[in-house]
Amino acid sequence: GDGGGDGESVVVKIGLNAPLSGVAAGYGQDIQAGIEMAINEINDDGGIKIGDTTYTFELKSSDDGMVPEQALANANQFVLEEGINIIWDPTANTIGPQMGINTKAGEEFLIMAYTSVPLYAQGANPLMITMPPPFSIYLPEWIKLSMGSGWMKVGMLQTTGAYGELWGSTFEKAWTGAGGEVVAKAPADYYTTTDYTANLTTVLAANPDVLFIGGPSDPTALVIEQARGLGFKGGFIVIDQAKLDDIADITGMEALEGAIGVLPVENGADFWPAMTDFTKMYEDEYGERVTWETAICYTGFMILSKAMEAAQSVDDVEAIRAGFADGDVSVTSGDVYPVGFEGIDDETGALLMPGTSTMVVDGVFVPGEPIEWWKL
Amino acid sequence: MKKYGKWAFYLLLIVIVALIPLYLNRSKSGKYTIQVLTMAMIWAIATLSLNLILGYTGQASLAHGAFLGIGAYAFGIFVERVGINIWPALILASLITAFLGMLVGLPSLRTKGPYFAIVTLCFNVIVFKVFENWTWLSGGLRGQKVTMPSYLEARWARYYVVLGFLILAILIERQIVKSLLGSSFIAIRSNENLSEAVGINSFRTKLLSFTVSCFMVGLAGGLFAMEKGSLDYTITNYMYSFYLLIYLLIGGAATLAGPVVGTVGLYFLLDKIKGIGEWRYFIFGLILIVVIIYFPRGIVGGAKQFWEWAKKKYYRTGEVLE
Amino acid sequence: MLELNDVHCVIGKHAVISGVSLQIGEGELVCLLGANGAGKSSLFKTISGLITPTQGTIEFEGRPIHKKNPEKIVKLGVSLCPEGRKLFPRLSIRKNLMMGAYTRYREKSQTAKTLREIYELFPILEERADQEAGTLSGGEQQMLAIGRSLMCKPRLLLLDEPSLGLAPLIVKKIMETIEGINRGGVTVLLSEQNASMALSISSRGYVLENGHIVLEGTARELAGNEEVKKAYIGA
Amino acid sequence: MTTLLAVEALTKRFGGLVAVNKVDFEISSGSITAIIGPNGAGKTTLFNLIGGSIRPDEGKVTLEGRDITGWKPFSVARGGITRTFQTTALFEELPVWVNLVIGHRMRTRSGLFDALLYTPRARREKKETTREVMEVLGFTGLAEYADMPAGTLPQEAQKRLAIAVALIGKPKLVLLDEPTGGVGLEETDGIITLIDKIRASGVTVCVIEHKMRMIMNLADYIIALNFGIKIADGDPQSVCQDPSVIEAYLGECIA
Amino acid sequence: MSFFLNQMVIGIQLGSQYVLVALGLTLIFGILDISHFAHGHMYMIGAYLLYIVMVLGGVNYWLALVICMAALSIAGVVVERAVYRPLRGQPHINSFIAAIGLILVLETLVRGIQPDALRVPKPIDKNFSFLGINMEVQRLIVIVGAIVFIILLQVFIKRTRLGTAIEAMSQDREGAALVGINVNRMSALTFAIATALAAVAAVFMAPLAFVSPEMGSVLVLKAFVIVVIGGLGSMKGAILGGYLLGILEALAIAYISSAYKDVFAFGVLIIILAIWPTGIFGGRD
Ligand SMILES: Nc1ncnc2c1ncn2[C@@H]1O[C@H](COP(=O)(O)OP(=O)(O)OP(=O)(O)O)[C@@H](O)[C@H]1O
Ligand SMILES: Nc1ncnc2c1ncn2[C@@H]1O[C@H](COP(=O)(O)OP(=O)(O)OP(=O)(O)O)[C@@H](O)[C@H]1O
Ligand SMILES: [Mg+2]
Ligand SMILES: [Mg+2]
Repeated sequence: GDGGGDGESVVVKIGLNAPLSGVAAGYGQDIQAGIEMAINEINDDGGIKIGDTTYTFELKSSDDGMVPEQALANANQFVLEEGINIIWDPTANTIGPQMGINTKAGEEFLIMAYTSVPLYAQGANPLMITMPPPFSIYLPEWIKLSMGSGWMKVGMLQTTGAYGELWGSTFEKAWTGAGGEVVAKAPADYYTTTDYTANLTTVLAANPDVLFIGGPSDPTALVIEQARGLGFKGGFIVIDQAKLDDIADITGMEALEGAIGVLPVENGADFWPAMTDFTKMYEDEYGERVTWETAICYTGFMILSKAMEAAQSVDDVEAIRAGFADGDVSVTSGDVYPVGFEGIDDETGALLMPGTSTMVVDGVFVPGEPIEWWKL
Repeated sequence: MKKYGKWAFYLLLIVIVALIPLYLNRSKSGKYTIQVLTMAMIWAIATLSLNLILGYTGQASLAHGAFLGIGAYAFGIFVERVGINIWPALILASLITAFLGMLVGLPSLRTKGPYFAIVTLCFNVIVFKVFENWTWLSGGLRGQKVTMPSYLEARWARYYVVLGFLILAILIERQIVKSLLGSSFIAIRSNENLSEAVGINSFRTKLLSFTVSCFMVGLAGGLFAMEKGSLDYTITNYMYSFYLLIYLLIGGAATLAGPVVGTVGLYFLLDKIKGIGEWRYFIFGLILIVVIIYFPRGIVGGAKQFWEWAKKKYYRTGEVLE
Repeated sequence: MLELNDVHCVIGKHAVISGVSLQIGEGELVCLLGANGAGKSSLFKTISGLITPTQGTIEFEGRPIHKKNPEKIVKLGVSLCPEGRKLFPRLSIRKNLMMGAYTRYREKSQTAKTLREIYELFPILEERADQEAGTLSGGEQQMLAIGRSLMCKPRLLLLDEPSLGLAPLIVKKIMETIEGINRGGVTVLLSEQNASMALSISSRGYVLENGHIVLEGTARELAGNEEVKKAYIGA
Repeated sequence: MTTLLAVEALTKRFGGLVAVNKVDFEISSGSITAIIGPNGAGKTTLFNLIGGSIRPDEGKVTLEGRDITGWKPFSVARGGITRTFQTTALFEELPVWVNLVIGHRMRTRSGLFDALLYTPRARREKKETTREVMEVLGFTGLAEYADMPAGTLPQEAQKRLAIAVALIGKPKLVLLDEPTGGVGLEETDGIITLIDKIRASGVTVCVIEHKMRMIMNLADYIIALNFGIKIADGDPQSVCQDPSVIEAYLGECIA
Repeated sequence: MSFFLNQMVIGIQLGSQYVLVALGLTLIFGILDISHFAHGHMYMIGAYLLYIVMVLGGVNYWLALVICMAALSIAGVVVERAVYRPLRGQPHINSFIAAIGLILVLETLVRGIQPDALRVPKPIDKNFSFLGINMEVQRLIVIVGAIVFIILLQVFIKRTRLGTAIEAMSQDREGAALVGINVNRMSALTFAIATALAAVAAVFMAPLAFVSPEMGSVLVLKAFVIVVIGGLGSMKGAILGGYLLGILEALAIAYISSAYKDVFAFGVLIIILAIWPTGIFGGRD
């Protein structure tokens, strides 16, 4: 829309590099939905104003199928053909390679990384913003919840691949550090495995109290179901990629008893009032339940627009990156946007959004307190 | 005279291809096209390598995706972790790939036909799993960065490097298949038992072809790393073996132009129809089916046949006129 | 019984049969002579439906068959023992023979009887009944091919060089067998390199050259013809 | 005359079947030896054993005193024995002259580096190959077909090409398995003449045939097999009159 | 000991699924010589059919099995007719390219229509215990059902006239036509049987997992390996190979490493082929 100002009106293109085909297409679409909702809202309000110029936004999506080689090509195409310099990317394995090319002189772009893998841990990228909290923040609470239930022996059956392995090793260190014992390990490739029984029987043979599992939600649900089918009575520690509410849809709450993981998104309304409206808005528009991906990306985009305003630029990516740290931005909290936000870790580029754990007790998700990990 | 005409044609073609970046480099979107062309040429080198072992020697290797990845990683590791200059690194990477290819060939070339295809496919799956799990080797999620010297920073510079190697690869393949050694390769493709009966050591010949082929695909891998600047384990995926096979057969196996035409054509097509989202695979799939049904020898093979047919027709009318 | 009328065939770009007309009466034993590449095998293939003629008609017992598929023609009672044998190399001898009787699946006991007759004709086939056809020696395969084409109890039997690769004794036996089969009421069309042997058992013959019929006549006429003598009988 | 090839107690079993049973014979250089016998007597198997495509269970094959038992086919070929197959084997989709280039390959040494750098050796050998190909094309009367794919040749030309491919490698001994199978009368004469010429050019010939008239005129020496056992050998006349050969194979003596 | 036994049973159950898919593939790949890489995607279509018939149509599971077999055989015949028959007489590897094309088309189509993974309920949602083994009844159905269909197929191919005709046709088309076999009908029949077997596998396995567009892609890879390891065209080989791979995987997970189970399983298969270059049952070259 034309912002109604006196000056000219310019459309700013934003790139999305996500899996929009193949196994993870649904995931990519959730991300896309969040950005779209934010863009529509901003555009409907007349866009953002910098100086005399009004800026509206347009999303350009490109399917990378989670293939890094493809993601790199897409990023180059965005930058060179579309003149885009802000690229959203929601998968750790495709963000990594892009971190190698986004600072090239004349072709800079800002990566809006939606990943809980602290990729910046091995060297920060000056042009990257990371949205969801790093996964490691949940561990202390999860371990406490688990051991509080008397579960000291864990069997590990999380997804394979670099992401799963990173999760696994981080978890294992924390778990044994807290005095727990890892009795068996049989990770499986959640993207290709359709039957987890052989892995499960192997792990269950060691009599674990709790299983460390997780990958995409659907196969994770299958693991839980098959574990129950094999007579496993204990709990589950579910890594953050899997969404407990989606899993519950498939397995029912009974099978989920004792599951520990990330709080379902709708329960976020307990802490952030704006979530209630947002959830409804999403359901009206898309006809299904909202996900964390959508809520966080929506919030992330809103913050991005504020950062642009603070930087007084839509294309100077260094200034925009700096704009995130600007005082104007960090006032935003769960009152206005569905997810709480308290600024940015200026060194790593991580947005300070809290994460919240939950445990299923007596058939309900019992929420923990939002973890303000940057304060720990 | 006719021969000179042919060479003049090739020379003209090279000149045109060499001039392309001058035009494209003026705009940012042109730069992207340069990049797409460069990638297409890298894949073309890989397809040429498959052409040697499959097209000319008749052994369908489904491990070339793995070898491409091995070449790429070898190059990346030499440059980034060992700190070798890129040119010796490129040669070393190709040599290592060739050596590993030979090791793989030793057991697998004892098998023939579909058995060989499946053994090499199994090998590719194994390599993929190993790279996926050995994060110390593959670099895990962050992958393996590959820093290029500043004179290769510009896309057009890499374009010329790759173009040079592509021409070299075509020349090498041409030299081989037109030589007496090449006649041994072709003999095995045509009739392995008879080749043995006329004194050709088929195992050694196949092994040589496979090793040379792996050298070439290792080179393509090194160039891949050079162009991308960043690697990750998915480059060893067997899907790439399938893609190489597709490029080769759609272009035309056992021809020198086929691999290049097929690769550049299909790679470009896939890039251009990216905008339509997932349905591009639907279109791509249909194209594969239709092309293979109507051009069983690939595009270049089909064109050649048509050309020969047209020529004969011409001569025949010529005869009538006399 | 069989009538070809101005039949033309093209394989690829070559005209292999150009204007062949011939008649074979019920109960006849007719032989087809011709040099290599004259088109004998192509003619057999055309009759049995493996090649569709580009022009002309073929009638079997008054019914046009030139547009029919091979399997339909077999059902009508025309069986070809082809050049190159076309056996099923990884099936046993017995199964090869049983497949020969594919069209006669309703007549179990009859087929069993035919099988016994063929075993009597070629005892080696019974001895090796379970050996895979592909591992048989060249001559053994030829016997099997003839046996298989007999299994469907044809009324018209087409034999394309049945003596190919057979030892002299067996050739003699085969010729006698063919005569016997013919006497039993089966019409036979036979092509042979060994012209004198073929003419000695047949009643009539045709000579094929470059896809044309250049000579026809009774066996005795042909055997006496100077050109035939020179080209196909020798000495 | 000196002995070129000696076969001693050669035996091959397939399951319970003894396809070749303790066969002994010698082939003297410069001769034409014929192997005859009923179908399934083990003739082709014998060739396969000598040529190395199957390994014998027992026995020994020596070429000029050198033990070649169990060698791989390509080694046997390089050692000096080439062959043709009962069902004609050719490089079918390749032109006739390329078939011959391949046949000549074992007489050339140039490898990868010669190919890449086009070394003097590569050049020399290419020339040499071309010369040999032209010569053999002429020798076997195939010049008119030189550019045609081998598979499209007429039957009898294919048979001659198979012989040509075997000859161009300059063997000491060629094994011909039914070189005139399925070939007409006139053409058979052509092939007989060709075999004579081969012998005249100094190459020893061993041939499997069922055409007795041809054998009687051509062969210096005949070996008769039955059920894998050698039942007779000697000059054509004596073998032809041998009662066991007549009973098992000929029915009557043709000569 | 009971753990080992347990793992063996699971291996056999995994293998049952492999065998059913591999047997169909032996017919198409080993016998007809078509690199039908889309066989796994026919399996996927079979699972969707089950969803439609059973979940949407409310039909009884066992009746649904029959319907799915019938419907999928028709689909198989259509694929043969439309894609592979025009390729007859071309180099074998060309069918591989067509198959990849088919895979892309089928997968995109299914995902375009229904992007979400689906569930199918188990016909008998119970567990059973036996000799210290505790598992779902459905797994027993897979194991026993596979055996039944394996026997049926064996009897059909080896004992019936039509079965032998299929084998004959695959070995020499011209020869087959000359004895009166309708070769086109036989190819179609082969595809029908092979895809019906894929439907059986899909119907048995679907209640244990998700129905999703990509469910067949890994399976078909394994099926190809099995067919080749067993020896091309050898049914015995496909059966042995299928169970072998299933058990190898289950044992590799238990005793070696689950992350490397494919490395181990495929490694063993490479060794097998290095020892027997034409498969365990020495199929044809
Ligand atoms: N598939 C084919 N492609 C091209 N030409 C063919 C084909 N089949 C046969 N011909 C040609 O057709 C002509 C007739 O061949 P045909 O096999 O019918 O002859 P024939 O009389 O049976 O010879 P022979 O005695 O060698 O068996 C020959 O010139 C042959 O080259
Ligand atoms: N691979 C094999 N397996 C089993 N039996 C075999 C095999 N190869 C050959 N035989 C048998 O060995 C015997 C000898 O076969 P061979 O081919 O040597 O006969 P031949 O003398 O060449 O006969 P012909 O004149 O008919 O060609 C035959 O009975 C054949 O069936
Ligand atoms: Mg013929
Ligand atoms: Mg023989």
